[in-house]
Amino acid sequence: MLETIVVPLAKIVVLLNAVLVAVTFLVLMERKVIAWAQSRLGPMRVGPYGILQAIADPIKLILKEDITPRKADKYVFTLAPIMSLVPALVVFAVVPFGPDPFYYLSDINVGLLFIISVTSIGVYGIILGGWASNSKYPLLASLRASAQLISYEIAVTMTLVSVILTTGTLSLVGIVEAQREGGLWFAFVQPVALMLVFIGGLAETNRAPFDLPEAETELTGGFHTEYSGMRFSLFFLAEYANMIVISAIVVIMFFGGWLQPFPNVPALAFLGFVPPWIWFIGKIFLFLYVFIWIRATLPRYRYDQLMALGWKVLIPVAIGNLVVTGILKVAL
Amino acid sequence: MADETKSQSGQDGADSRPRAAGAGSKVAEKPAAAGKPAAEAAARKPAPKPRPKPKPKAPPEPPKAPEDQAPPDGMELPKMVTAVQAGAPGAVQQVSYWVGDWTVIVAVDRLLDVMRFLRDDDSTSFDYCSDVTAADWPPREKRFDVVYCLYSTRLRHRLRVKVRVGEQDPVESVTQLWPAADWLEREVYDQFGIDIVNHPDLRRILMPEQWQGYPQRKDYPLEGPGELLMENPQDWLRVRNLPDEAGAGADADVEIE
Amino acid sequence: MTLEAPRASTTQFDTDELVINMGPQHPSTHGVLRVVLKLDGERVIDADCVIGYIHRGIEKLSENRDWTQIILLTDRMDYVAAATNNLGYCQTVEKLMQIEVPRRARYLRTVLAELQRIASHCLWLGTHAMDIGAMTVLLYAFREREFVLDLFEEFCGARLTYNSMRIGGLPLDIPPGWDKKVLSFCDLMEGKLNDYETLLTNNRIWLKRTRDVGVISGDEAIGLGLCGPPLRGSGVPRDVRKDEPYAAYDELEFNVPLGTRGDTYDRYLIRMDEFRESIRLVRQAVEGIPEGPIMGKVPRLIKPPAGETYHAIESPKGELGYFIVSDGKSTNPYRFRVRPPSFCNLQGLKRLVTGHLVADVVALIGTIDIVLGEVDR
Amino acid sequence: MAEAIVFWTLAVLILGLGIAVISARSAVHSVLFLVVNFLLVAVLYVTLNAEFVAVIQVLVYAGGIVVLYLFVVMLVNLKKAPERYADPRRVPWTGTLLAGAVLAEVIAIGVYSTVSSDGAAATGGGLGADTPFSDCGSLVSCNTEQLGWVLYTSYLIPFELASMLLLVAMIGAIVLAKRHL
Repeated sequence: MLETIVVPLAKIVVLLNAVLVAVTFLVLMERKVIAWAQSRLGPMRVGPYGILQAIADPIKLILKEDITPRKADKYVFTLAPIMSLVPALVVFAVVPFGPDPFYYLSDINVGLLFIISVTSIGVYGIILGGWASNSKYPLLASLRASAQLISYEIAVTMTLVSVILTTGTLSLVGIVEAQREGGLWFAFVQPVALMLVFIGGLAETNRAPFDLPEAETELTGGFHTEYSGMRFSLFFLAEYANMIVISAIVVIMFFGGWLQPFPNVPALAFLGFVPPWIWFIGKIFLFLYVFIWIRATLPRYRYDQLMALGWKVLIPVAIGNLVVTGILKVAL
Repeated sequence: MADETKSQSGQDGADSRPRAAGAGSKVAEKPAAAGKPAAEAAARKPAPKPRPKPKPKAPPEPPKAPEDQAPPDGMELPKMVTAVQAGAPGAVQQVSYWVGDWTVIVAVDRLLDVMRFLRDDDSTSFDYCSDVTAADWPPREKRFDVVYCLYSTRLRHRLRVKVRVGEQDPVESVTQLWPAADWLEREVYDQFGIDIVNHPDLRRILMPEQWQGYPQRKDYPLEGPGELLMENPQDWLRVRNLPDEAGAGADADVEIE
Repeated sequence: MTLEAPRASTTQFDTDELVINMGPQHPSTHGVLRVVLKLDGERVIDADCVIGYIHRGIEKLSENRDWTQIILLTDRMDYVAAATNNLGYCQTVEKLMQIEVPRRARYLRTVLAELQRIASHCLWLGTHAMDIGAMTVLLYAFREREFVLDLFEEFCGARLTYNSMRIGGLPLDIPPGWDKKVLSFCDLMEGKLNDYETLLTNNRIWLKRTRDVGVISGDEAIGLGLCGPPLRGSGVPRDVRKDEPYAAYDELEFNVPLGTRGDTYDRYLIRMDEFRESIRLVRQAVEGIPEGPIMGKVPRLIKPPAGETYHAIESPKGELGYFIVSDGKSTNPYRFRVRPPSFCNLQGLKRLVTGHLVADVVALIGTIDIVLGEVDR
Repeated sequence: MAEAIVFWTLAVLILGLGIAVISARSAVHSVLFLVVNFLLVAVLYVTLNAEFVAVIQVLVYAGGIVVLYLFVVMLVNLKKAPERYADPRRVPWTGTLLAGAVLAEVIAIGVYSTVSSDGAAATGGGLGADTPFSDCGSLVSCNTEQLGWVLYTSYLIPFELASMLLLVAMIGAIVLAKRHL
């Protein structure tokens, strides 16, 4: 009873809350980092150095009036943000934060596929949100979003297959273990795949320079133009949770998950005093920082250029990488 | 593509200029003549709050005729002027010179000939239409001056062409020569009510579509009918063509502010 | 069942164009511009600009104000380049009255006009980059614009609507030390320009978004009446400062940057070069400010003799012209007409956007650099 | 027992959603019901220890194909469709007949597989003792590997044929949709 119900439930509660809190602070981090990049201070009023802004923002969003446009499809309009957020949270069921079962909810043998398939459900939130708003800009945005997400999902999935070829397992724990045994992060084994997954990840999470579905200067906010209050914040949470998910995937697949740098080099063994989950979370935040940094630096792609990049560059390169990996795997 | 599914979304082209167009359309229903709508609107005002009748200030007595000073004696006409005099014989009625600017005054029925010559001839080559505007001189029979400011990017000289027209006289559009004249002529039509013919898209441009009267005419009062309605919310609400829903009063306060 | 059958049915399903309203409330229309776009997918097949949302009748108002009061109204047209508007108006009246402006005043006017060009281009750069998604440039450009506004504040006490010139000269002489500050700003600005260019000029995404977008040939641009950087971007050497020099421009050295392709990127490069040329002009003008009075001989009551004139200057947006008719009797102009460069450039928008994508529309609105206060007057 | 409860609950839900798919007024709602339907079928696969198939079901059907359905449904105005495209020659009982035939087929297969004694072996495919995964403790831990093994050994030709078929279908669709290539 304790083993099968209470412990997993407790883990779920802790995990969900941790993710949601991380998201609110991620928003603060984004605002601060971008502000520093732009020679500003960012939020400074709430709490010391604006730290409590992360709490003030959710409170504000919850208290705001939640407006449903009169001509919107009410059920779908309500459902869309939920469909957007839930998959982003469900993914954490298989993310391993450390080596032993205490650190993860479950280790299923198709863990990687599970993540991919669950995140692919998240696109419904965006499509339906745009459609149900019954408004033109959101509709355009949701069309863009769905086309974008489907195209980049193909590229990312193809690339991940080449990593699976190297490891021979779909289990996330197994992938990290393979990196420990090999003594090398896959970032060095599969550098092309790393770039592809990272670029594809930027596109899948609708982040700059691929933030077309919510390009506020073109589509006035995109698919969530008509949303307000709590329902808007669900979309918001989903976007940032997806950022964490993509960073987690990149870290697990290419940067050795919870492993310390160069786990097999004895000279660096002292790094082991840092607990594995801190390594994991630290690496995730490093990637989140890169996400934010890119947003502060780059302009936005145009829709057709984005699709061209996806279909004419990323997917062929992903297939090529897969073929080369296969050949090397057989040859060696 | 998607507008079949989404046509009810209320963002369609025609209806989303609520404030200005709404006010304008109301004005359109008033039978007031262009000249005295202010008095009309004041007369129609409901009794409970008699407002001091805004008296439209009479426009200052305009001069009888515009000043088109002839060039001083002995001054040689520049080549562009002599060229147009030769190129379109009889079209140039008068040549004027003032503070360094040359102006030719042209018969309205010969306008296009002259303009085409000015654009195409090598000695003039006015390829750039800087400005099209007008001035109103009410007591005169041909009350409007339509003024074209031309410039040549090749020869770097300027010339103004002026035609005098009455209220009903049509003026040929020069958009076929300079696409630049499109909006400028629309503005002339919008502000003066000068009838531009053969214009591809003659609509109001600065004022709302349904506006009555032509604001830049000298007999148009400074306080226009639209402003009068805006000042009195009750009046404005009454004639407003929007569905009067519950709480329209509170709504109106917000909108007036 | 032939192969044609599904085609026949798809044509029945073929949907019409989608009409969307960009504006008047839209983050990228730079004010209350409304563009009615007809889209086929995301491709624009027709565009119609609806303007007039902030039409205040400045021309009509000016015909009922006396000659000096109008300077104040001109501030409200291109409100991001108010000093240039003042300059154009004052020069037109000076031309009508044949007033000689002292050399010192002409130099100072040049300094103000060029500083204003830098400020206006900063605003253009920031918003243009923001429209294309590079948001950091916006903050950087506004930071530098702030320095210009500070300089103006020190000169005339206002930061946006300056009312900074008078018919016949300037209302005030420059405060002591102001010229040094202007020079040090020039040094600072030069470094910052390199920062902007690092972020944008060779950025691949920026190139992709601007190269070959909104290409217009020189002849077509002339025909459409484009002016300022959009005209020069198409390679037409037309700059009022060079062609019909005013203020002190005939005594100063500067180049007119020209484009070759006539696309958005060329227009971007031209404005970036204009920044440098403006800095060069400001340096020369500040160093060359002669001693002397700042007001010419102006009668107490300004009442130009009957007559009319058109006078143009090169505002940051393009050829800003004033056509003024005086009847010689009253203390206000009989006809006051502004030839707004933004208005004429905006006219070209339809031609520029047709065939491009929605995302390009915002880039193109940015590239023609409009200020709706001037378009609508 | 617990398994039976789960199965019957799922079965009822799946059937109910199937009915909802064809009876919903709005086409978008239909598609949404279809998504949930697919997700529940995936759960059904999980109860059969076919995790790989379940995940693929979600990835391909719910995450890919139905998104495309939704695309079409959103872009095409389906409200007017019935009147405009009503076929006067349509005979109501053709559909009934077809449905009956399919139902009969399903029943026949069910009866055959229960009656046939070696049905399990037939559906088990060519998974013999010579596979490299015979050391797997149970089906659960490495059904992905087993699936791959089966697909690429016993069913190689059908697998390749199916992929060829899909390729042909894809090219055909492109040719039909694109007016001029």
